[in-house]
Formats: sequence, structure tokens, C-alpha cells
Amino acid sequence: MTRKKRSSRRDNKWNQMRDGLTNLSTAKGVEARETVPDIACGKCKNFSESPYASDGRGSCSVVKTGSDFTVDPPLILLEGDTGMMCMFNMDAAKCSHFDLMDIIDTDGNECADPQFRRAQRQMEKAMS
Amino acid sequence: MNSETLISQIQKFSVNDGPGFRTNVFLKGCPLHCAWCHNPETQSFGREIYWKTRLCVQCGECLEACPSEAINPPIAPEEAQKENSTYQKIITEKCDLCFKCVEACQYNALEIVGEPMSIDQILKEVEQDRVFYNNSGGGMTLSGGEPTAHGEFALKLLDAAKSRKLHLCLDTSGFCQWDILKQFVAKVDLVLYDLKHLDSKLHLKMTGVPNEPILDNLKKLTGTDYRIWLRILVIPDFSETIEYHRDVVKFLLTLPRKVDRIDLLPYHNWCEDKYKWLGRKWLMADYQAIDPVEVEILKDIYEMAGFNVTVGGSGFEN
Amino acid sequence: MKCVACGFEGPVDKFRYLYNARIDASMSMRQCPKCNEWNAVDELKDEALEIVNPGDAPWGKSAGIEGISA
Amino acid sequence: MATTAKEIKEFEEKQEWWWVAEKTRSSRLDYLRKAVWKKGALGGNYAPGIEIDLEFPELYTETWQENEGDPIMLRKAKSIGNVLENLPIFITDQSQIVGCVGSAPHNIVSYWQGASMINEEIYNEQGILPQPEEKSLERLAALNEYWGGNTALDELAKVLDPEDAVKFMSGAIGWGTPSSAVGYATKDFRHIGKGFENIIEEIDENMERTDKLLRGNPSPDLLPLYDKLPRWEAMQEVLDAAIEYAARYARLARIIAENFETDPKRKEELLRIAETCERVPAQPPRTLQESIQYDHFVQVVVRYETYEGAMPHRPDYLHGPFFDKDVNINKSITRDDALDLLGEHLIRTYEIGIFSPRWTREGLQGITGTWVWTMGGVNEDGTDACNDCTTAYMQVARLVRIANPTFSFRWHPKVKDELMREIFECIRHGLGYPSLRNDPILVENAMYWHGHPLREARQWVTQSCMSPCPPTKYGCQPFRMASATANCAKIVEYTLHNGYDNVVNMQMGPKTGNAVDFKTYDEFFEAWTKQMKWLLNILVRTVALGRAKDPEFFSRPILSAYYERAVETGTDAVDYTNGERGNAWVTAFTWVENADSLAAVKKLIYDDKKYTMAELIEALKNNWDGKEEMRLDFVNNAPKWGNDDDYVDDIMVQCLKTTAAHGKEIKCVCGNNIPILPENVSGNIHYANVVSALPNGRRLGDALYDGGISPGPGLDKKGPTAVLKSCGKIDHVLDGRAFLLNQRLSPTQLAGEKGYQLWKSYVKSWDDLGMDHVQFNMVDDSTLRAAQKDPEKYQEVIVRVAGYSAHFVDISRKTQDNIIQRTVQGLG
Repeated sequence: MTRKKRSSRRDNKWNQMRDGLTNLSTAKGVEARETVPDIACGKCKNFSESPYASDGRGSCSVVKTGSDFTVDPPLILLEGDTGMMCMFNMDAAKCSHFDLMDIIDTDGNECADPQFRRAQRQMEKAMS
Repeated sequence: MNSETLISQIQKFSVNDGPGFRTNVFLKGCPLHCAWCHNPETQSFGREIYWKTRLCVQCGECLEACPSEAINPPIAPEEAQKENSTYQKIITEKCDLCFKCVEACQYNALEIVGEPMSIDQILKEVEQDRVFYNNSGGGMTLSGGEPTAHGEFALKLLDAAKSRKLHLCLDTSGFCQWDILKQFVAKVDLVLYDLKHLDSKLHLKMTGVPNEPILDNLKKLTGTDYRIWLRILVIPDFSETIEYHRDVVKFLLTLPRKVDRIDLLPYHNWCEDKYKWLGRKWLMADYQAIDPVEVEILKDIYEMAGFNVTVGGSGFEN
Repeated sequence: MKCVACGFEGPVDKFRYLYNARIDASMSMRQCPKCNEWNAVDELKDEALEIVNPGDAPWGKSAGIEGISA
Repeated sequence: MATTAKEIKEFEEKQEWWWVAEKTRSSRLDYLRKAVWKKGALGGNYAPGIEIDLEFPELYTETWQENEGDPIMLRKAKSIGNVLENLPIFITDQSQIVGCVGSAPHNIVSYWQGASMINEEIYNEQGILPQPEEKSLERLAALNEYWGGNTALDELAKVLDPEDAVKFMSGAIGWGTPSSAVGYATKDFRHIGKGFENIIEEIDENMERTDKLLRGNPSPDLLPLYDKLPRWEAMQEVLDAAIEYAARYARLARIIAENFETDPKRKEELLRIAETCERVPAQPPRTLQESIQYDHFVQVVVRYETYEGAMPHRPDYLHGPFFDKDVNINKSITRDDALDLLGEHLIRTYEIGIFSPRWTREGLQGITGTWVWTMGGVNEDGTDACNDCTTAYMQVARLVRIANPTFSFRWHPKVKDELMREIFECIRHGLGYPSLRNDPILVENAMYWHGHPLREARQWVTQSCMSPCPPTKYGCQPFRMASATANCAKIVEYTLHNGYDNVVNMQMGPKTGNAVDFKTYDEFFEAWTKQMKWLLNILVRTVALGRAKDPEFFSRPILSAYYERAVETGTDAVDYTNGERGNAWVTAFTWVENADSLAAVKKLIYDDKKYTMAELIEALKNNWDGKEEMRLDFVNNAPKWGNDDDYVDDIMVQCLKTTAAHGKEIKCVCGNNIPILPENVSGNIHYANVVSALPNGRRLGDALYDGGISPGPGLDKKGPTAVLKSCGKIDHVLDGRAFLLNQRLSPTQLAGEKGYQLWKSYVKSWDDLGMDHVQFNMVDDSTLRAAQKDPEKYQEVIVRVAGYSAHFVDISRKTQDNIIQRTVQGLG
């Protein structure tokens, strides 16, 4: 009989989000970093770039923490008071809430507008 | 007496109207109507409305709000803003100053000029800047309009200000009866006295009044010990020639004593907008502002005659 | 509201709000979602008045405030 | 073609001071000034040609990997040592001061040990990768993968409370990174000035003494000593490496002089550079050139350890005696020679370039860091500390027109009129600096809030833009983020939305109740107070833990060698247990919106009852769309800060006093209290898209107010005296510290002698009102607009942005527009 694992006091949404924050930038190699899928979170109206970091992370204003696009079928949660953390080049093909932006601003000179700004070099390439 | 009078503006941090940092109290109403007047809104003794042309988008809200049909229908804003436009928003003759249009305007394009204020209200505002007066020898300058035309109210204001130990300047055209002027100058620390022209006919033409009372009062005033800064206007085609200013020097030397300082005030046209806002014609439209550097030569004339002179009248010279 | 540059029509909030010319005036700048041009907008009338032209300097792709509000 | 005096006079009359500077400075300064690269970002992007230095992190990482078994400080010291001993160096033509952060003049550097997200940002950044790009991407990917998940910030995120970590890193409520990987430290110059070899000897003695103890009677007291030894070793390692770094320059200078240089005059200069670098930093300086070179090495070397985003410093105090000796007593150099050295000191400092993450670039547009040099002030005994070198710095600043460093002048009533005139000239020439700091008030403030003894408080320097800190043994603060930077407009925003953030879609603040249910303004303010306390608490908690863990996660061998208390105790400089007194503050960005918003709510909702709270909240949620009339009402018909109107000024004071009271309840790692410090740098632009619509009438997207206590742009309708009067209602000792006030003055009014007299009276009144700071922009709208239209012609126009100056063409259009919007105070 295996020992029953107690659920951690800290096993909550904040923990998940914190993990999201620290694990997002673990892309391996040049190829994974350079790829921007056709349907990518960064091209979606609901993606908001983090005002804190321009490493490509952001959060979703619709899909909430705990969602997972990598499982089949994708797990999409719409309840909760924290948005899912995502990267600009995360594949959103399986997201039923993807909504293509009208304006994507890739101009790095002007100031941060999380709703429109995609300041990554890769996004600039992908949009041109 | 709880009376009020119309104030067109209380201007803080004024640095060219007497020594130091000053607060100018502009009383509304003046017997003169100088063609070049920089503060045309202080001429009338009644309230008026500014129509700020560039803020007006011609939305027509004022027209709808007006009960007296005193508003012209909107035209394209670009048209109204053109330099030579004759379009006016308010038909002054029909306006009964109910100010409903001002309330209706969302663009701050209409503004009431002339706020009734009591002596306490005025001095409360003036006293806010006391710390600046202390460090610069500044204080309150009673200006206008013409303060002496505001009789008892203005005198009471000066008394009240004096009792609060404010340094006081009187900015006057000198156009009033000596008996009145005498009472005013007795209450202030310094008189800023305008000299517009020596020729009475020209004076009448350009200001609406003859100059005899002014020159006469100046003579009487220089017969006393009161400190006087004479403000001599340099107006194009009117009082800008060397010859004219030599005449002024001659005249000044006939006075019982020399004035304490002369400020040469070169003509400028920054006030042009205000005429348009009031629906009036700016008569000096053809004249460019005079560069203060050009006035230096006139300054020399006065200096050679032993006068203490500035160009522009800064409160921080000497 | 109608974009002065391309004629795109839509409710004001479809136009990306950029920033104001002055806080105490009703004039602001909004970007057309279709042609991306910057419109000077009278927020009281929901009306685009003119295009404010971007500079071509590398540091300023946005528009100036000069001339669109007194 | 020589420029005639007449031409120069014409430029002066047109107030085109940048041409005056170019025509009147020495040919050396002209060359050096034009040869230096712009390292600050232009708005958000780096200037064309600027490249990230990859040699530095590779050298660093190589040694780091080889020394896995070492304690962190030693491991780090060896890594820095490898960099200082092997990174390419160069000497710029005509230059007399050497040392650069980075291996080439156009390089900017970064610290891969700091934060993975910054490393990834570099990878993603446009335009700064050395060509060929593919190769750089591979090198960057390799670096990033090695450090990914293992940086100081990664380590910290693992120990922070997860909720605090997420909220802090949302970017909505605070600015900054709680690690000394991105910070700034006061330097203990009296200790540093001993000469590095003497510090090494001191450490030797400490180690010998410790060795003896460790071989003696066992006791629990011995146990901490074992950890001290490798730290001391680390300090010696970096000091040695720094001496070697200087020696490399000496060798290079000699090689050029002896083998390549044909101009005898330049040859002599190169040999003097060699002699200088053989002397300093190993030994204390003897001449002005050695003193400045020493100072520059100190500043450069520490930037191989970490991003030092500020330069707390008192160069006139430090170099004054050498200046006086060389120029006035021995006359070994002329005053012009000395100006060349001081001018180059400014230029070499400007050359330092460090990669900043985007939020920093947007908040510090046009510059690398806030290198505000503190000038003037008093000596420990209260006598006037201004000297001839102070004057010379003011003069040379007008000649080189550098936007970074800038000066902060410690004004006091004994400052001589001649010096005040020099300062005024700098301001009149549109440099935007020096800013004026009121010395007696800030000395008192440093004593009140942090208990610095009088003689120490009198030595204060601005730690970054604004906050005083004594650079003394126990006064030095090693870690700026021991405190925090708060986006304070969120306080009133969360009060209105029950703690919910509509921009980052997260429940951020505490649920203080639906604002619709607040019956009175007092109830509303009570909720505001709770939000304020929550904001300060979460930020201070986070950075306090970052501070406490920093010696373990990041470590500062160089800074430790620079601190007498760290050398003495064998501790990391950042260690909060080594006697530091504590000088923490919370920088309050976007502060004034609170006063104007609360006043508007009080007036239009509670007093006049013109609108309901529900209507207001609805309008704000829709970013005022379709409610323009109502918005204008909130702008124009509610009292605004800066007009000497008690209605709103009382609210401002109430906010400050309430916050100061909380500041007396919360404590920094050293157990000291924490005042707030209202200022913005250009965070008011960065936060424009992060702060929601507010009752003061702003929309999401609009720039926030620019200063710490400056009125809203264009909302100060009553002129400059009213602005000062409003600000004077704040108690600048008890209510917080270092309140930033921007003033734009009209260049026309301040021309000539009368302009000076006028300004002087203004400054006296500023003092009488008990204010601690004011800084001036003296460039008129028409010049700024012309510069927007025709930037090429106006490259050298400098403006005051906030606690720093920048070249106008280097800041984003939005910031440019914001500066133009600030009311020009016509002074009559």
C-alpha cells in the first residue's frame, strides 16, 4: 500500500502561477525559441504581455490558471480570479477562445501597452 | 461695507509690475480705451464673455442654450479660426449676460470675465504668496482697468491690505481728479504711473481721453515725496521716435523732481487673441511687436539725462 | 466613428485608445484597427477630426500633440 | 574654421546652448564627447549599432562552471577575476581616463546570474545581437540554458510566498527586482580610498587573526568564522583582479606610447596614463588625474559584478582637495587641463552601458541608470563643503552637456553667491540639472527616519535620484531593493474596484468592500488606507526576503571589499546583520493621482452628489468611453493639487500622514522604519498602460503625472507660487522623504542678471516653505516642438525627465509629449 499523499497547504492557484512564472523560460535551443506558430497566444486579443518582463510571457484574460493546452482534449478553465500564464509563442491551436488581434504592435520604441505590444524580435518577424 | 467689485483676474507671481514677486489685482473698468491696451477685458465695468476661438468646435450647444438669440449659428471651426475671419460667436448687443451659454459649453470655449469679489476674498488670495513677497520685496499691485475709477472700494482695499502689512503698488493712468489720486497715492508704497503721450490730441485719438489731467497730476505728484516709477510706452507710429523721447526727457526735467525710475515698455501684440475672444477688433493688427533690443537706444537718452531706466520694468532690476 | 484615413467605420471603442492631448480637453488619439493610422478624436462627439502623422525618426512612431488642442 | 566670438554670441542670444558648448569647449573634449556612444535606450529600443557583450558572460560562465564546489562569493570572485584579467580592453584616442564596462566602446553588458527572464529578454531583443545573428543566437541560447532556473531571481521565486511572488511579478503594483542583480549601492568612499593593496593587507590581518582563533579553544563562537575565510579570500581575489585590470591598461598605454604613437604630446599623455594605472587603484591617489582614474576604476569594476543602476557619489568632495592642490597650489596643471579631466570624467561615465529590461528602459528613458552625483553640501562639522572643484564641475557640465551623470546640489544657506550663479547657468543652459536639494531638511530627515547621527547625516549622498544616504561605515545601504517601488495610483484604483485589477485580470489588493456601499468619504478613505497598507506590505515583504537571501543567491565580493564593515566582519556587504543602520524607503511612483482622485470623489460624489459612485465606477470600467462630459467635469470641476487650494491639499497631506504613520509601523531588514519617497523617473509613462482610468479624469493609456509631488500637467492653473505653496503644506521631514517637484520655467524670463535675481528669490521662498527638492526644465515649447519635427538638428537638447535628465531625442514620443504638456511657468 502506498502512503497517501497529503495535499500541500500551498498546493493552490498561486503556487501554480508561481511555477508558471519561473518555468516559462525554459525553452531549449534556438529552434524552440524561434518558432512562432500560426495560431499563437501572442497573436490573440486575450493575451496581455507582462508589464514586468519582455521575455515573451503574458497572461490570458479569458482562460484561467490551471488550464492546459498540451493534454488531449485540452483542459480549459474559465472560472477563477487569476488568468493563465502563457508565452507569446505558445501554440493556441487547441484553444477554443483564440481571437486574432486586429492590431499587433511590434514597435519596440514606444511604451508598453500589454494589450497590444508584442515586442519580441520573433514576433516582429512573424508579423512581417 | 460688504460690497464687491468685479475683478478680471488676480495674477500671482507677476514680476514686471513693481519690485519683486507681486500679485496683480486687476479691477475691471477703465475710463481710457487705449488702442494698444493689453488687457481689453479690463476696460468695461461690466461682466463679459470670452469666446476662445481655438477651443470652440462649433458644436452649437451654446446656441441651443441661449434664450436671447444672441449666438450666431456654427460655421466650420477652421473658418472661424482663420486669421481674417469676421465670424463672432456672441452677438453682444443681444446678450443679456445670463451665461447659460457658458454653462452649456463642454469645451471651455466660453468663459465669464469679471468675478465679483469682496475685499476679504481678494486679500485672502493675495496673502497666499506672502512668503514670496518677503524674499523679493514684493507685494500687491492694484491695477486695472483704472483703480482710481473704483473709488471707495479700491481705497478700502488698499487700507485693508496696508493693515495686513503688504507692500503696495498703485498702477494708474493718472487720469482722474487730483483729489482722488492724492488719496490713493497716500496709501501705497510706490506709484506706477503711465505716460502715454505728450500730445493731447494724439492722446485723445488713441486713448479716448485728453492728457492734460494726466500731465497735471504727474506734476503735482512729483511735487510730493511719493515714490514714482514712470512707465513710458513705446508704441509704433505713436511714441517710438528718438525725437519724441527727447521731448519726453525735456518735459520730465520741467517737473519739480525727477521720477524715481523709468520703465520703457515696448509694444507687443500678445493680447491679440483677447480682442478676438471679446468680439472686438484689434486695431494694431498691422504692427509687429517691438524687440526690446531696439529700445536700448531710447534707454540711453533717458540715462544720459540722469534717469534710472529699465526696459520691460522688471521687479528684479536695481 | 469613421477613420479619416481609410474610412473604416465602427464604434469608438473599436479604435485603440492611445493617449490624450491634454487631460482637460476632449481631444485624444486613437488608432484605426484597419489601417493603423492615428486619428485625432473629439471624444465629446465621437468624431475623428484628422490624421496625426507619425514622425519617421526611430524614437517616435507615434504622433505629436501639437496643433490638435489649444 | 574658427568660430568668432560674434557667432557664439548669436547662439547665446538664440539660447542654442548646445552650439555654444560645441564652439567653446576644448578640441579634446569635443572629440571625446562626439566619440562616445549613446547607451541609453531611445524610448524602448537601443540605438543602432549598440551590441550586447557576449564575451563578458562567456568568460564569467566558464569560470563559474569550473568552480562549482566553491562557496558562492569565492566562486563569483574567481569568475569576475577571469573577466577582469581577460576581457579585451581599449584606449580611446585623446582620452586620459581609461576603463570601460564591456569589451568594446559600443557594447552594453548584462549579468546572466541575475534573472532568467532578463536573459530571455536579451535573446528576444531587437537589434542588439552581434552579427552574424545566427551565431549570437546560439551563444545566447547556450548561456540561457545554463543559467535558466538557476539565477538569483529563480532561487528567490522558489522561497517567496507564492501569492506575493505572483503579485509582485505581475508588473502591476511595483517596479524593480528584489535582488542586488538589479539595484544600486552606496559606496563607502572613505574606506575605498585607502587603496586596494591596503585593503588586501587589512584582510590578511583579519584572516591571520581568525586562523589563530580557529586553532584555539573550541567554542560555538568559532563556527561562523569558517565561512568568513572564503569570503575574505573572495574579496582579495577581486581586489587583486582590479589591480591587474588597471595594470593591463598601463601595459597597453605603454605599448602604444613606445611602439606606435608618433605625436610626442600624446606619447607623454599615454605614459602618464600608464603611470596612473600603475598607481591606482592599488595605492591611494596623489593627483587629480589619479583621483579621477581611481574613482572611475571603482565605478567600472563594480559593474562587472552587477547592474549598478545608480551612482551615489560626491565627486567634488572627493576630488576637491586634489583639484585645489594641482590647479591652485602647485599649479602643476592649468585650470583648462583640469576641466578636460573633469569633462572626460563625465563622458567616461556616460559611456557605461548596461542592458536593462524593457520596463526599466521605459522607466529610465534615454539613460543607463540614474547616475546622480551629489555636489555641494556641508562637511561633517556643518561648514560649507563647496569648493573650487564644485564650480569646475558646473562649468564643464555646460561644455560637455552629458545627460548622465547629472548633478544634485545640496543647497544650504551658506552657499556662496558665485557658486549659485554657476548653478543657475547650468539650469539656464537647459541641462535640467543640478536639481536643488535642501540640505538642512534632508539632514534632519535622515536623522528622523533612520537615526543617522548628525555628523554622518551631514555626509549624505543621493543613493539614486533622490534619497539621501550617508556613505559611511554603518550608513551605506548595499541594496536599493531593501525597500521597494510602489505603483501608488493602484491604491485608489483598488479602493474603487474592491481590490480587483482590471488590467492584469487578477484579485490583487484586499477586498475592502464595494465602493458603492461607502456612505461617506471617510469610509472611502478608510478603504484607501487598507489598500495603501497592503501595497506597502507586500512590496516590502518581498524585497526584504530578497535582501536577506541575496548573499546566498547572488553575493557581492566587490561591494564587500568596498565596505569597511564587510571587510572587518568577513561578511557579504548585503548581509543585514553586519551593523548596517538601515536606510530603506519605498519609492512612491504615480502618487499624486491619489490626491486628485480622492478630491474628485469627495467633491462630486460625496459633497455635491452630482454623480453616484455606481455611475463613476461604470464610467471608469469603460475607460470613460461615451462619458466625456462627465470626465471633463471630474477634471475641471474638482480641485486639483498644485493650486494652493486647501480642499485638495488637505487630502494630499492626509494621504501622506496616513502613509507615514504606516511607515513607522513597518520595518526594513535592519529594523528601521520606512518613509515613502514620491517620485516617478519616467515610470509615469511606463505605467500609462497599466493603471486603469481614474477619477482625476485620466484614461488607461494616458501618461500619469510626472513628478513625486508635481501637479498634473496643465492642471496647475495658478502659477508657480501656488505650486510651491501647495507643496509647502507637506512636512518634508515627518511626512516622507525627498519629494520630487518638476518645474518648467520660461527661458525668456530668466535671461540676464534680473533672471538670476528672480530665480534666487524663488529659491529662497522654496527654502522658506521647507521643501527638499526642486528641479527645472528651462527649454521652451517651440524648441521642443522643433526638436520633435526635426530631431537631427536638435540632438543635443537636454530635458529634465524626472530625477534625471535625458537628451530630448532619446525619449519616446509619449514622454516627449508629456514634457511639453507640463505647464511652462511664465514667471509673470
